[in-house]
Amino acid sequence: MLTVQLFASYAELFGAPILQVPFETGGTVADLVESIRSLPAGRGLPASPRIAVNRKFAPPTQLLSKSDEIAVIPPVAGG
Amino acid sequence: MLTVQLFASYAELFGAPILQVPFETGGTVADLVESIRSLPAGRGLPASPRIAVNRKFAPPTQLLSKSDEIAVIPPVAGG
Amino acid sequence: MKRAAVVTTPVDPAALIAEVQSNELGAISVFVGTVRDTNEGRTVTSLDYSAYTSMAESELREILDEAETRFGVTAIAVEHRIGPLLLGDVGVAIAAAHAHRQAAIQCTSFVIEEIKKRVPIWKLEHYADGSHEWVDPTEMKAATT
Amino acid sequence: MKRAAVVTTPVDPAALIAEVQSNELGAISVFVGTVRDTNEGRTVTSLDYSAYTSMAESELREILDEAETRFGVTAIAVEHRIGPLLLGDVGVAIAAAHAHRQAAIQCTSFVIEEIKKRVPIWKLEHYADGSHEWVDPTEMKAATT
Repeated sequence: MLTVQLFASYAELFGAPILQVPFETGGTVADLVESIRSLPAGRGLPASPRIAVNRKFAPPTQLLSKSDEIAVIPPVAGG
Repeated sequence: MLTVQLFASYAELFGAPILQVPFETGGTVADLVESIRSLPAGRGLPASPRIAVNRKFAPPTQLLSKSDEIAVIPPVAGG
Repeated sequence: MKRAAVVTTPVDPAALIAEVQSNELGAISVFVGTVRDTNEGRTVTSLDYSAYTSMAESELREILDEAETRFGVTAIAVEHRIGPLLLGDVGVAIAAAHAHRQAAIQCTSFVIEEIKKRVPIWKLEHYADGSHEWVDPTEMKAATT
Repeated sequence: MKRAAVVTTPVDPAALIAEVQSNELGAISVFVGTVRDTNEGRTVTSLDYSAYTSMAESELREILDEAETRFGVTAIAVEHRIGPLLLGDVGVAIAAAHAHRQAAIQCTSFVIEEIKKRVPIWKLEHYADGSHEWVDPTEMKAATT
């Protein structure tokens, strides 16, 4: 399993600030997004939400490992 | 005569903050500049110094009258 | 000095100006973002900023590094406040000092634009009608501030 | 509110920010010019600004009117100090508030550029070697601040 942080509207959508998502070795950011969108609340996400890995935005092709710090980033509205 | 205010480097050049310059009715800004530049210290001025009439920059063709507030404006350096 | 922080206490633009100022640098450009009373035609009464704080500070630092590369600005400070804010409160302040005024101004403009694009901070607006909403700038008809 | 003044007392950027700020306007852009310790390679120890004050204030007001026409900025304050200034002292400060950040930033940039072109204020620099000189930006090799 991967631990995924949620924030703001996405935390409200899933009713929790953290998700545990099934994960197979060799999986990518795109695979993770697919897993999250297959959850009951996942349809509320856009098709390609921004994913941060170890506090940096990650492309869909990036490989994930269990030790990564992973977050789904809603549209930002700072400033 | 016209009363002409001088500032900063131009006041230093002429050694005074005010000049009295000969003036004929119908004279323009360009005529005034010529009169000032014909004074002993006047050669230290650029060929076309900026002239303010009644607190606004004036073109060389502008007619002058004795009641005008006239000043020769050195290169500005505010800000 | 370059400093980026996400804070929970009031942001003081004057303190940021003092922080970047030095006798070598004659031009200081500052941007201050405050809480507005309307957004998209709705009356705002207060808001809550939240952040993925560790990443937000990391992104802010990266933006300042990019600003240094682009504009040569080495004296710059930015603070973004999170938590509950009232109308008129300062949400973000940026101060950049440089020998040349246009470098300072363009740097500040760059930093606020980048913050709006990629620093993970979110805004929950509370409206006069009792409702609230997470602001999604990608859905807005026009940029507001 | 639009306000332009030539003053003989210290300029406080924070006071200008407070003056233009309101709950309707979320973006405030500020420019602060301070006294640098070098100019064109010479060590500056202090300076004196002098002005044709009545015309300077009139030109400043005209610049603010033009800024309103160009950028729609109605909340703007500018102060230029004259008299003796020490290193680090604020010589000029501009604060402009607007609903949109780029309007505020471009307005501030416009105002400082126009001040440099046409507001009758002059700078007498005192150097470490005991000499002094009226600064003539039209003769300088490059813009400095």
